[in-house]
Amino acid sequence: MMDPRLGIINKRLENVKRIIAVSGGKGGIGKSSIASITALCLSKKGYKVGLLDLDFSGPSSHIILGIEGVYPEEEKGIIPPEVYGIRFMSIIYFAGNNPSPLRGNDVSNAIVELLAITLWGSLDVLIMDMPPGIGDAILDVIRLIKRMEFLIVTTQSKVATEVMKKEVKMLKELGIPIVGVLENMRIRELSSVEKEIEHFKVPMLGAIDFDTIFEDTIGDVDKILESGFAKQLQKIVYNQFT
Amino acid sequence: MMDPRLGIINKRLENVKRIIAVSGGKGGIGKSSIASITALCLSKKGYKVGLLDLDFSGPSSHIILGIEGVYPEEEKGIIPPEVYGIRFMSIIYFAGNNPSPLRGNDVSNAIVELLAITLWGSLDVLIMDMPPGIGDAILDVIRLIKRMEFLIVTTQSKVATEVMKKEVKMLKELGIPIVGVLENMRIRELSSVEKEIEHFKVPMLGAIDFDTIFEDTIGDVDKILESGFAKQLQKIVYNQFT
Amino acid sequence: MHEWALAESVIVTAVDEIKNNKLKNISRIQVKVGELQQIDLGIFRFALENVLKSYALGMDIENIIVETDKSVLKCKVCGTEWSFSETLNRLQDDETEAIHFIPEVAHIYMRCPSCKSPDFDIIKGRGVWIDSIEGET
Amino acid sequence: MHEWALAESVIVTAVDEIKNNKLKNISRIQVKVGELQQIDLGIFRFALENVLKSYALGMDIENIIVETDKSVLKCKVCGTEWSFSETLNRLQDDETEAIHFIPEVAHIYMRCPSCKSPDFDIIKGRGVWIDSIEGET
Ligand SMILES: Nc1ncnc2c1ncn2[C@@H]1O[C@H](COP(=O)(O)OP(=O)(O)O)[C@@H](O)[C@H]1O
Ligand SMILES: Nc1ncnc2c1ncn2[C@@H]1O[C@H](COP(=O)(O)OP(=O)(O)O)[C@@H](O)[C@H]1O
Ligand SMILES: [Mg+2]
Ligand SMILES: [Mg+2]
Ligand SMILES: [Mg+2]
Ligand SMILES: [Mg+2]
Ligand code: NI
Ligand code: NI
Ligand SMILES: [Zn+2]
Ligand SMILES: [Zn+2]
Repeated sequence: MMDPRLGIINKRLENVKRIIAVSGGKGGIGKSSIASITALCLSKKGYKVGLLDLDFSGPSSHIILGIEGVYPEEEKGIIPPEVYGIRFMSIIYFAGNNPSPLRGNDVSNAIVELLAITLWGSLDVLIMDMPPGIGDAILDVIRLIKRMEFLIVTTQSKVATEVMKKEVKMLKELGIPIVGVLENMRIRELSSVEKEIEHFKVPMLGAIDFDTIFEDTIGDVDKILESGFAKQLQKIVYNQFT
Repeated sequence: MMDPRLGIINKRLENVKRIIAVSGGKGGIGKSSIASITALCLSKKGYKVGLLDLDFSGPSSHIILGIEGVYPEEEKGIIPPEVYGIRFMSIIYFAGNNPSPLRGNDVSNAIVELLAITLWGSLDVLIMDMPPGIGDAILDVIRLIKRMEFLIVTTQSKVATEVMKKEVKMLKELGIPIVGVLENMRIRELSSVEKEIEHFKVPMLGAIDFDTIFEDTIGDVDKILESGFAKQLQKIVYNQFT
Repeated sequence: MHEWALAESVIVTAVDEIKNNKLKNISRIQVKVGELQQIDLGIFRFALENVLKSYALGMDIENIIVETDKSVLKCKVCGTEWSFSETLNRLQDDETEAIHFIPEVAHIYMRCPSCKSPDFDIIKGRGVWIDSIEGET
Repeated sequence: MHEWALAESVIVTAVDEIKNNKLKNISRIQVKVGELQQIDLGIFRFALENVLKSYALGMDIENIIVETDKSVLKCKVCGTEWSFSETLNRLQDDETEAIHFIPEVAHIYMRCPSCKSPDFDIIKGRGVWIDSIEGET
């Protein structure tokens, strides 16, 4: 028995210059906010961007960007619709707003299927919004996608930092490239994040402050781009992409 | 082929009066904080309490309660060590501080094993700190444990609320008892959570404010109990248990 | 028409087999198509034929055997086994369409016929699999 | 000694079988003990015997067949297969002890011998399983 889908995945991504998973181990640290708004900033700047939401239990990128009423086209595969210049792929096209009680093995199979049938075309960068944890999703993108890079998000919180360090440790052991660590929701200037990751020799990309009005901008791209969150993120992102 | 562990699980829990999973779909909403500090409050009040951390990717209960250097006893099963009067069981005894790259199927097997070999003795309540998502962990406790109840945590955030509603929808469909919904990290008085869950006919348990100093109390039980977080939670918990 | 993408994956796997095992050619491929994914066999065969040409595999389409595989779904709660076709009539068109793209969303739209649980294993008949590839060295 | 808990689960499953299938008795149980969990067979047998008595199952311990099952681990990245015993000597005592309690933590302490990945399937030989239970009606 062979799974024919495994062999085609890297072919589907051959015209994608960079593939970056936004991850961090912990939930609720801003992975989806950072993934989707990074895609938005890069698209605004003229880059060809794809965004793939791989959090099947709690897909969020479409909520943050206010994406509704679009659907992929079926051709010799499926072609993600373009929204704000972003080619956007998510389980929501198939799951709607329903609960998705998928076990790990199903998550794995669904990820493989999405990667095998989605025609991204040529992209400067494909951003993946990862679920929390170091389970099926992260293990699958690592094993299936050559040239996978990780952007690691964390907060100052002790709980988040501990989980983040475990993920970084695993990625380093496996030799997977880490773009860097981004601290989110900074409340205090004095942060221990930089010190905590020092010995991993992973770049610190910067910090985004806790933005009390960010939540109110969710779902409205114009408002988002005006937020402190987006302005700080944009700077960090442009630093990486120029 | 039969898995003998499945048949013994409810026997292991037969002297546990209530079994409550603290869940919510989304990560980072305060599930672990609420689960561990609920256990702490109940223990202080004289209840016999167990705490089971089922988040194998990002175990956090021990970090919040500052539990270190304890280990279960091996007898005719494994007996969780008692800390602050709480019988505490976690993957950390076996995984240490290492990254746990477990796929869903492994998570499921490890949960079954823990439930089959842990001797809780008699308890008034067993609190389970759940991982994010509606995957293997939640599906397994639902299928394996009779008398399972859920306490659902959410924040005001649109992203968290959407994910929470999916979980509530699933639990309602399956007829699983929901103790109620607890709003955490409230920043604004005006909250939409109550309205969002109205049609589910699930009790609203109350709200805990965003507590800017809570993070600094983590790991120190005395400080935790002095925090605004713990004081608000304690009130809500005692309401449920008296 | 996304059958094309799956057909292509079969042919690309065959091409990889030749490379990895230093084969002269591929003489026979046995493909199983699971009932759950509701592949249109006409389109699938048509796609296989065309992709075969474009990859210049020098293999006759007649030597690609495509067989459908009945599905077996098994409830993890009560153990009941059933098949997709038995419960198909309870599904809306857009639901079967979604399952056609990502068979795992069956867990969203289908329930165990005995206990109504969404927690079941897809034991068999999920999607496109290669049963065997034979080649000459 | 937590072997006791696993032995008890075997006997409780047999008791449930009698109830669920309205059996007169259980004549034979075949138990497989996976290499990965490093069950102490002496303690396990001793526990089976004692639990058997306390549940008054009226069954002879001789009719419980316990066989060990070699493990097969298979890397999801490169496909290499290996067994626990082959790589055992690379593990610390506390690591094998942890695997004894929760075999899945093998993913923390073990790596694929070829590509060093922690992403492998435990195909066989994990822990305690019942291969078959026979009873009289
Ligand atoms: N810098 C920030 N300031 C304030 N709130 C934030 C910030 N970043 C994210 N959030 C909020 O935190 C919550 C979790 O963010 P999300 O991107 O969904 O995290 P994850 O994907 O890691 O679970 C959301 O309600 C989001 O609005
Ligand atoms: N009411 C609150 N006020 C401020 N911070 C909170 C509050 N509740 C939780 N936190 C913080 O939020 C983060 C996530 O909490 P945690 O309990 O780990 O969530 P989860 O288990 O849902 O992932 C932690 O850093 C914790 O300190
Ligand atoms: Mg997210
Ligand atoms: Mg937690
Ligand atoms: Mg399944
Ligand atoms: Mg595994
Ligand atoms: Ni199609
Ligand atoms: Ni033992
Ligand atoms: Zn069922
Ligand atoms: Zn390998």
